[in-house]
Amino acid sequence: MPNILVCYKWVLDEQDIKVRPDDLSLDASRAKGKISDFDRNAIEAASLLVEAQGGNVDALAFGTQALKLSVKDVLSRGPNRLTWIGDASAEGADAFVVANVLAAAIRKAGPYDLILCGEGSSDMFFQQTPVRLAALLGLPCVTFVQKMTWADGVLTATRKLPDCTEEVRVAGPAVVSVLGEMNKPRIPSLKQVLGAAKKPSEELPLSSLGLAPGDLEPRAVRGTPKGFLMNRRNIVYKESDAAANVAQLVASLKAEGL
Amino acid sequence: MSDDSFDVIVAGAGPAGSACAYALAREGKNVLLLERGDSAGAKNVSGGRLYTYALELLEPGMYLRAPLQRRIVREQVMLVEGRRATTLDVADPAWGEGVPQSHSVVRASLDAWFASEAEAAGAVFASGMRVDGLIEENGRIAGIRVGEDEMRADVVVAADGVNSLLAQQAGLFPDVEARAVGVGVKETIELPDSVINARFGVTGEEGVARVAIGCTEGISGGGFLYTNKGSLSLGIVFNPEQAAANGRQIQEIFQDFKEQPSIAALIDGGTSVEYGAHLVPEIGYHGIPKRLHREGMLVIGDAARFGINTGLVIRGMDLAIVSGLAAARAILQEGTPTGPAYLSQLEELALLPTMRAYAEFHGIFGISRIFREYPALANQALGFMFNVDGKVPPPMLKKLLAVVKENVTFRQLAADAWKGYRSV
Amino acid sequence: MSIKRLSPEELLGLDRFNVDEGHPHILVDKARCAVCAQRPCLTVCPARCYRLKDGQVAFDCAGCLECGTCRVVCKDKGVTSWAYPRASFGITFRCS
Amino acid sequence: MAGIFVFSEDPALARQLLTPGLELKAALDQPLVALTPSRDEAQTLAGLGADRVVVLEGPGTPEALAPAVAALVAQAGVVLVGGTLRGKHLAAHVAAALNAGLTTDAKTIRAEGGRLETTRILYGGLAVCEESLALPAVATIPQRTFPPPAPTGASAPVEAAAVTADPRVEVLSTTPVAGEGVDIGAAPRLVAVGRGFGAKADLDLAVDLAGALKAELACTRGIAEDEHWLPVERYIGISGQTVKPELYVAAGLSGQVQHMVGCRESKVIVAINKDERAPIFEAADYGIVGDLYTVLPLLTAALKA
Repeated sequence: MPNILVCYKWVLDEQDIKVRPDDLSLDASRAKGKISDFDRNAIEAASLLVEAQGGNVDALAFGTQALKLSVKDVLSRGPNRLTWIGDASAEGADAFVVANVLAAAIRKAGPYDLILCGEGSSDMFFQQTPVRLAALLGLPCVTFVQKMTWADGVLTATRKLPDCTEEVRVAGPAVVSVLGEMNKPRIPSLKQVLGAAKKPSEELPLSSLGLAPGDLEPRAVRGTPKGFLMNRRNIVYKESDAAANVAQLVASLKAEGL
Repeated sequence: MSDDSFDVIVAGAGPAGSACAYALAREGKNVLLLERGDSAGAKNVSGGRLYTYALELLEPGMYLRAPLQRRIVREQVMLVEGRRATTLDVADPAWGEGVPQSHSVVRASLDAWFASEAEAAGAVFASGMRVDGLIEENGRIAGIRVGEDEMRADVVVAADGVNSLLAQQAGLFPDVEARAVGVGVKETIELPDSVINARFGVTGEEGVARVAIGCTEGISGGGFLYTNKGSLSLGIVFNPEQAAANGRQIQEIFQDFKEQPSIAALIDGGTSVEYGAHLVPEIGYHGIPKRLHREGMLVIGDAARFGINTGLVIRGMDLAIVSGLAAARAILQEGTPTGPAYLSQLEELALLPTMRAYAEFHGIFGISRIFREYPALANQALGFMFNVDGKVPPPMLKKLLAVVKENVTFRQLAADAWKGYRSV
Repeated sequence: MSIKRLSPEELLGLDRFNVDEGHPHILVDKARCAVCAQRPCLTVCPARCYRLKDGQVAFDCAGCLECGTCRVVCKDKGVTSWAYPRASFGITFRCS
Repeated sequence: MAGIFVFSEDPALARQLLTPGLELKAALDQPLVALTPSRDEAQTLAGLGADRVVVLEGPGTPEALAPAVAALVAQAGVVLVGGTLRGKHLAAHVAAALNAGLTTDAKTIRAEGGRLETTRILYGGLAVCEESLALPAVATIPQRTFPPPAPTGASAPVEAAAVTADPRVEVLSTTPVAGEGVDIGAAPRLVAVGRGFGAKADLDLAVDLAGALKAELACTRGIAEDEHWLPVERYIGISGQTVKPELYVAAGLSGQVQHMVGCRESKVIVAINKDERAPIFEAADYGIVGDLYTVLPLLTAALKA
């Protein structure tokens, strides 16, 4: 029965972020947090696996203190235990830093047979962390996985590549990144939410991980994000007469030389 | 506590539900507070004013922790006739002193805070949970169903809002009647605090509450405007039946209101950030269902149709909190039947007596001319008195009588005066 | 810059919805709506979820503000079933 | 040895990478080295400005290629990798090996003050930001971000390096993606379909319109990956294709930013959607509010007329 770790990120819901039209700065003042979309697929994959064949799922996250808000949500999705590292430095972290932190925490809390991550986070979408994590831990890594099974300590997974899909077999421990198409994350039920309240969660101070200052220094320094400027004509035909709309559109396209 | 039972389950984490859960949890009861929104307040819209006494009743000083917007120190009544408006402005700094009488509020933050207070007091709070049904056993309500899950409790408190599907399911009362509710629409409009302060004549965290009459095309109802921190809440409440008969879409009438010059000047340059709608209990005491409890179940807040509208004062959230407290106190009275104890708490906490005191007020809104003719009359009469055009003015009394006659007959006036007198 | 009059679409565009595709929480019986004389829903639904299309009442629950007005005004009971959306779906108010 | 290294297993993308590679070569005064798994492609790259081409001989799995590339670029200044799924795995491994920063899906890239300055998108395409990386630095670059460079007429030396399989990851089977080998990215016109289509058979409406427009069919992630109505090679979006056609007709798709990020550099965008509130109208030059089942046949007929 596998001992699984699933890593997740607590992100701002991008649907709540508004672009201020005057200077294209981002207004996230009303943005709520959420477990990053593909990480939810990873959590679901881990939970389905142990619900079907036994085993254990732990969860691990690195973020700011806002992570506290994620505790109930993540534990109601299946994991039995949560370890989280809440530090302000997570704000400017790049994948190099994130992987260093997660790897150090895994060395402390592990070992695990399987470490699952989403393919990328819905905010930064680095798409690097699982591979970097595997490199740091010296483990094999299977990325962009659509399907997986686990038997006798061996993972069989279908991964996506640009021109094909491959079925691969890896003996654990291994790191896996999952695609959004893998499953449909659950909406936690009342009993799952109530059960979550009884599960242990532990905050691990960043300082307890024994990382050198250089390990926490982002290699890719991010500037201030700006909203993407949409600059389109926005001519909309919305008469009740569909044929008239079509005629106007065709005329417009002709005028465009199309 | 077994895994699937609680002392009390509260369905709905609005002010009523959270107050109830808070009051029970702090006395050591095992309480489950359920909310169908992803967070408390996510499904709620209200004009936006909370009378502070209710929080004080729940716990003195509690309001200091609450994410309240502005303390209301100016009350305004606006009579609208087309482009014209006559506004009465009553300012009393005393309303803002000591424990302020009332504050404007934004439900997304207020309700989320309130639920977190209940949680901190020991209640188990679960959001994203729609209560789908009740468990009934041996003639009593024994618990609730959420999806596949069943959860039992000694008492289920229905705090599920004005549509209260739970109370109906429990057979306590039938569908809410159209005549008993108003449909409110509202826009939240962002403006810098400096602009709000300058336009409304307030400083710091002082605020203004305004009601408007005459902006509803004669439909029973009225407008409201509240100042928040960094935003305004602007809306109109309509009687749905009359609105349907009127035939113009209510959002259109509402958008007209935004363009009314006296309103447009206040919201100018603002950014609309949200649009919401909600039903409100409108007919006060006479709208309260006959049965607010049955064995294993109490109904509180909007679900019990607790609301007061005098035309000037609109109350709902305070009554919700008080009713939540009343329910909690009743449940905490060991050995007494909970339902009757709840009703006597509603008396003791002055909720029902207050509602009775205003019981006939709704009659005023039966005077249909309040919503068109009288605001017009006020504007025309005052307009005449302010009019200077260099000509010899007509005799004042004669002209004023003509203005009155233009809008109402003397018979109507007398009848309305009598009706109004009887209502208050 | 003065404030804009907003169409129902623009008003709803301000809001955040998570539409439960394929699971409408309100069910409308078109046959009953066809014989309804008043059709109050067309006027009083604050979200204009009810619209006249080719002379028939067409209902789309996307954009529903979950107020319940249609439920209380629907005289001929064309609204045959009214519930709140399933958990995590529907409107989410952030500043009301 | 220092150097600017470029790698992509996708021939077109590999050529495109040489354009920023040449700019970096000039800015940093380091040789430009192209790495490729294809001996045939090596000759082409050798004629496009690379100073040296290394053919990676052996298995093409990401876990086999990644350490081989990492070994070759151990002294690199900059490594540019084509942003395919294979490339992204490889780039992350290389970055880890170099202890380097990695910009994912760089839209612009330049060297300045001894650092690599890039821009990329955030929040699913809602925002853009700059990333500044110390050297050595790695970046993945999406398809069609840069044009390929012109042939130089010269031919750089071609060497070979051995790739060995990662024994820990055993490939049991390979299934080619069921596709028609169509290159959506090259099509000058596209008709894209989304969830507004209720059934697979209804896509015929879009096929007809595409016929009338001489366009190729494209789709959203949901249509390709959830419904499997169209092959994934036709799917546009943040984890799918990025296209810049002269005309992009979006029918029955709402215009979520995660999709639009793949097509928003199209010259003209046309939207057809029954929901006037759909964000696609904000991202479109022309739009029709209406039921696609009514509008598409009319539009097809009007275009044929």
